[in-house]
Amino acid sequence: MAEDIYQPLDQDIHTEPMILQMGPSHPATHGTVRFTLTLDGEKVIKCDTEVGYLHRGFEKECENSTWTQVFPYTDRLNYVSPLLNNFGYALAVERLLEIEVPERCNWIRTIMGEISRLSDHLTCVGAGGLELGAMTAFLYALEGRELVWDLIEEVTGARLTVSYGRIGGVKDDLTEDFADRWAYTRGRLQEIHANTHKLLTRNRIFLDRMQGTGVLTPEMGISYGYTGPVLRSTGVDYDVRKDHPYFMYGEVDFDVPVGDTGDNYDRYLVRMEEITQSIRIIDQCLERMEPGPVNSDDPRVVLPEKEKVYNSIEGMINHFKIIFEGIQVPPGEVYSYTEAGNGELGFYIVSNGTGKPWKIHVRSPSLIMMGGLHHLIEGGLLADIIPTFDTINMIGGECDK
Amino acid sequence: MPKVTINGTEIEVEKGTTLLRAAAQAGYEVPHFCYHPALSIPANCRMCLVEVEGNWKLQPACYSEVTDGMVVNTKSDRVVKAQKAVLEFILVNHPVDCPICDQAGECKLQDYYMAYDAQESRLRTEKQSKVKVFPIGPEVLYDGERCILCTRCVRFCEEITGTNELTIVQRGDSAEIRTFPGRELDNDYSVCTADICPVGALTSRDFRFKCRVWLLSSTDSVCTGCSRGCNIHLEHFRNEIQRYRPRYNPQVNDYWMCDAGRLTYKEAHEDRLLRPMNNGVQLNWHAVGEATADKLRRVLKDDGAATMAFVVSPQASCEDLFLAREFATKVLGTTNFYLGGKADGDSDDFLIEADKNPNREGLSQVFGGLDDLKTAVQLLQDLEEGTLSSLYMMESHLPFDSGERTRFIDALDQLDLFILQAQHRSDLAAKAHLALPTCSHAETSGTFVNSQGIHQRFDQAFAPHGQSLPHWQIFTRLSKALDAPLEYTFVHQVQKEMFPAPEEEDDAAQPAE
Amino acid sequence: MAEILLSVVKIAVIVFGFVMLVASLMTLLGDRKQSAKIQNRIGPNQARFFGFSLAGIPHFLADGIKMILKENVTPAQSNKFLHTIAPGLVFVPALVGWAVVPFMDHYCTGTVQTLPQMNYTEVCVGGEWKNYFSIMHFNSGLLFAFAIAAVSVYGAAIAGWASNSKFSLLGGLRSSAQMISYEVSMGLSLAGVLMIYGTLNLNEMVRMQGNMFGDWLPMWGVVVQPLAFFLFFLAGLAETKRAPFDLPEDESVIVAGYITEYSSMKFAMMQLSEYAATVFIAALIAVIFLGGWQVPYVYADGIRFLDNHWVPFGEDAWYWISIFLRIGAMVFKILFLVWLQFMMRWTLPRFRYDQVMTLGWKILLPLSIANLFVTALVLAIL
Amino acid sequence: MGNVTVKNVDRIKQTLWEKSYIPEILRGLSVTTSHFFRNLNPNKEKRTIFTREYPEVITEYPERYRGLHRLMLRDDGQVRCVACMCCSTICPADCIHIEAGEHDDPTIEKYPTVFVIDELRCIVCGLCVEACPCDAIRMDSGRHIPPSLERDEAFFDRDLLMELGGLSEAKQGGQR
Repeated sequence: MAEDIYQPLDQDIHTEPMILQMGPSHPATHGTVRFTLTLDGEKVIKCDTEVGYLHRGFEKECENSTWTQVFPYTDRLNYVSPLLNNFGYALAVERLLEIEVPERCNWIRTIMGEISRLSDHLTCVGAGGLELGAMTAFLYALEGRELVWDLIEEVTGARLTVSYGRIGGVKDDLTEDFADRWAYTRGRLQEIHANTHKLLTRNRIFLDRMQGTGVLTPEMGISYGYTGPVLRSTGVDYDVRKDHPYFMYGEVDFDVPVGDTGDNYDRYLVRMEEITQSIRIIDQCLERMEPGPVNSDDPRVVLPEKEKVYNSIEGMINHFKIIFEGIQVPPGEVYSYTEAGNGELGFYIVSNGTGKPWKIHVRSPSLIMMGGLHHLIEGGLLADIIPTFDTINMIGGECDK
Repeated sequence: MPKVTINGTEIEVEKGTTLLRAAAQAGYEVPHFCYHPALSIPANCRMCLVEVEGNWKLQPACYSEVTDGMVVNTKSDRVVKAQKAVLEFILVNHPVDCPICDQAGECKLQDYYMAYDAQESRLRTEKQSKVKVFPIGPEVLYDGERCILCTRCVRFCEEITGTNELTIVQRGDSAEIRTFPGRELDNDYSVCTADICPVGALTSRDFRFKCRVWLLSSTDSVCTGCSRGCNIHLEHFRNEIQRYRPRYNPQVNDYWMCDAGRLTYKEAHEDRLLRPMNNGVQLNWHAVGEATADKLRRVLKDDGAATMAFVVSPQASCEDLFLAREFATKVLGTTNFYLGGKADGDSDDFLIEADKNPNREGLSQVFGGLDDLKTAVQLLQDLEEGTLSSLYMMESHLPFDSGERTRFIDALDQLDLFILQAQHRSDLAAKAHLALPTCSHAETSGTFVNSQGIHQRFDQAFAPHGQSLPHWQIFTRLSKALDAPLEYTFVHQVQKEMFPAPEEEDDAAQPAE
Repeated sequence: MAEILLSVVKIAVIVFGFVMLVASLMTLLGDRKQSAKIQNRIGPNQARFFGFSLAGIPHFLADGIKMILKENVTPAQSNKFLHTIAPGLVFVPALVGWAVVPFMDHYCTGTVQTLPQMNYTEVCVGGEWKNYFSIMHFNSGLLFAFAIAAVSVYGAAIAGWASNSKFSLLGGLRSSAQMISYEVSMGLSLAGVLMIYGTLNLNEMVRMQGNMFGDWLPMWGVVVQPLAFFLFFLAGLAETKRAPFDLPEDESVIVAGYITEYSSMKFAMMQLSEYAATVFIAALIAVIFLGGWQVPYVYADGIRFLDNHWVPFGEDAWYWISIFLRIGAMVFKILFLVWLQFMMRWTLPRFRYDQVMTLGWKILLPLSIANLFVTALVLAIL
Repeated sequence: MGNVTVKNVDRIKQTLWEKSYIPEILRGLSVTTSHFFRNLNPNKEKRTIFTREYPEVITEYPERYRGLHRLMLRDDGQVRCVACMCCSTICPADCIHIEAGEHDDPTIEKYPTVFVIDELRCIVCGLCVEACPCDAIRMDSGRHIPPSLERDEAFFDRDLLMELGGLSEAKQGGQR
């Protein structure tokens, strides 16, 4: 490829492509990925993407921990929306255990999941501004994310490393004043959303940078296994929440935004619209959810209430068995998938019937998207890498497992 | 042979088999507390009740023998209901003690509750208060509240040791296990009662609060306390042995082992020699090879091999001894072997042997009988007469009384060279010109031959402590330094050499329980 | 001798008392404090003088000390000589340009008279004009400013090349391409202004802007040449590499452009000269388009609006008051333009390299040529 | 039942006026300048500063906040922990080290002679609190793990953790 381009050039002056190592220690690749670029001036003629700079050994770690101990590890998969990973993993194990969780738990999971999606999309959209130099839009979006994280902290006890999901339920019920807090946060989020629109959406500089760059075709998206907002921006209306409803997504109204050109701008718009839809889903959930238990009543998987543990030998034995043996998951395998911030988050789990997973494989959207990223970058300009890389929204923790 | 149908599976079993054993053969577990394969059957816990067609009452599976054409159901609704009722009943007075109970993790009550009950108690009564932390014997503690009165311990003392210390006092929910007045649970096998106790009522004083059992890793090994070589589970955590637990082997020790044997694990950790020492200076193994080779060459050149004594120990494994022989004869060129090892001790007619060395039989096999080996007394005599110029010793045990040992240590001063391979720091190690650390049987693998002539392999549980090495590796290292290498890298190469046609080794059978 | 002394004093006051002060304060107030306010943050406030945070101003002293104390890293296999002189090549032009910027009209040793009948021209009666308020006064002042500004491209290009880093090289290339491209439209956009004012002398230009259309509308550059004002403003932003034209240091793509490999005081000099250039462009815009030191209706001999004329505080006092008003107006205009540039920096995303080139050559250049033609046409007709 | 629709995002068409950059630049500037001047308001209440000035202004953590561990006490001030090792077993980071000892009081029996948490290793997942069957360890101290210069300073031992702790009101069947 490079040779073809340089044939005519070589005839007058000697030129050769420049190899540029972008990353891992580069401000835009934040230490987690490396692009080896072949440049013709500013034009990228070849891009070699290399992941593997945030290796945590997630899948191996899981084999040495009990089913419950996996939750902290899943927090660190997509660390911008850890709750979605928590719930995705919990759902997978529940499918293997063949247990149902109470309705309120599903409502909570839907709400908290969408709140996480908000934080994911706000980060991505805001960072889109940052990568183009519009720092202010980024900080407004981060302000929104902080508000969202305040809510998450209120409910889960941590902002980032939440460990909130549990097999057969969630760690705790929502706080009592959650609806009020959400009403406040919702107002602020909408303000921020509107400001972001004002700052970016119709601005010609932004449009010029985003439109027609990093174009993904639906065929390529599907063949590379792209999912989530990135695939939807090409016009493919695949959303796990719509096509294979789980939790309470079958019960609420929402729109699935799709684009048509699959460029950076469409991805930006899809994410902006999904922010609106997430707010809509949370509103509906809060309206419709009813009080009730948040954990399954199956003693095999759920720790008994503390009161019972302290005061009855039955509760104590139950507690102890779950703690030191782990939840006993029957032998078998399951592939369970949910819609995470960046696309389909799948957990393929094999159990050999003990308290520890035999194998947990994660189909993390980010890693799969990195597979086709060079097609989006090659042929573009050096400066287009950054917005493309941003709207793909690679999260390092997910990228290497 | 009667045929019996258990849960729809038809199986043919020997006459006289109990339902519980038959079910186990068919692959069905029947929960039980009081039944123990080595003890008599009282059928008092009622946990093993199963439904036998034609009987309106549920039958205790541990006690009922099969008859031809019997149809048994171990999982019917009635059985499940009975199991739940029994567990609920047992748990009524059980204290909420799991956090402080050493049994938690290997507790039958915990296992069965989760497997067969897993529901809340319907009974709301005050729990019965009983004696706690009662020193029922020097090695065993008793907790009355946790006891479910299965009487395994009582039967053990009646049937296995025949010492009859224990009995049940009081009635109903006040019943407790007690010793007879003026006695305590003080026999040589008392800790076995803690092993067989299905709950945490009897616990070992030595293991008390040391480590939670679910954290332990277990390795199959052999007790080194005496030449009986009881099979054990060597249980360890973070590179330390935490306890020995008997491993079922009907040919050697059945389900049991003695209290003294259980405590021998301490030897593997106490006062270990961890680095090679050259006249009190620490060395690394690289330097050891050179220093030892230099010294040995000089002594062999000055005095010749004939004045070198080589002490072999029945404490070492067959592989170690084999390489010791090879090293002494082929590398050093001496056949001046003396026999070390611990002095004899107490014995009984059950498991405890007088010979406190685990591998005397193996040593005899390696050296083709013990006749060619000179005794330790002879060694002392030769030393004092000055006919020996150098001494190479495996392990620091010698069957001496204290007077002889003092004389021996004094006599060591006149030696040109004294090399000691030992696990422990001792007065001997302090005297040695070269003290080389060796590892315990938990840190290497090998073979012991017990007094019955049974070859028993033990496995490595964890990495050697400090810089210690197995004897045989020290010999191969030194042989290389002396330019007459013994080419062994792995222990299985030694075993292959030793047992050319691999004998059918007595791989310990798994315990039935 | 006295003249030399006077020049030294003027240089000291303007360069150190104004340019360096504003430029370095901008690193703090403009870049950090202003952005903080825009972005709902607080900004630097921890360095303090006797417990007072003083809007964060002590931070720039702290920064200076930090910069001096930091290790000066020169990349291996870089061209040490060029790497070292590059900051100087950037720094010096940014300051030299100030030689021609007038902060006030010349001082009149006699009395100043404004002639409303002659388009409000001021004349010095019974004395002569003395140049006390700009360092230099010569007739091709604007050309000098342009010439000097064009030199700073060498600094950037050399810094980019000498750093032995590909990111720096890209930054240097972008920077030189951009500066050269925009200089064309910058110059052409001014041609119309020059035609109207008919002088290259900046002080004269400012004086001309005191003229009035119909007694009430000051003849500021922005009034007579509105398009040129926008073109020059944009080109000026591009010339000084401010957002949205800050691609030479596009931090998300090429790290920090040609200053990637600079550290310690060399880095500080690079940064400082960029800010000084920003202030310089602001001064040029103020002088050419926003009436420089002119305050509407305020003249050296009193306030004139339509036909009214009054002199507060007496004639002598008013002359001095008007001097301070005019210097204040000049400073205010510069600061306002600087503020506006920063506002844009924190609002807009940045262009892409090819878009900058397109904008420069395909939009700004034709527009400035069209502006030139239209101006010429109008002037010819008038 | 939910009503899920697929909708196309509006990809705007710019007008010629918008293509001249000016209106959108002005719109953007209006957003930023309004923030700028709002935050210059002398009345600090009316500013919309979002930053928390951390060391001077300490934000209250929410009730469920997981922070520094603490060890709860019995009514008589003794440590509630009985060294059951549940927390160290469940800990994914393996940061809790406990050594058990015999307590003088036979109704308590067991207590931790050594209880050290390596707060640097701790990943603050809160599983230890859930695993505790005695209400002995909690993470609701409302403080985060303090910074330390030396590794050793981050090893919180039993007495330090007990100082942070308080009386626990939980009743336990295990102790009558």
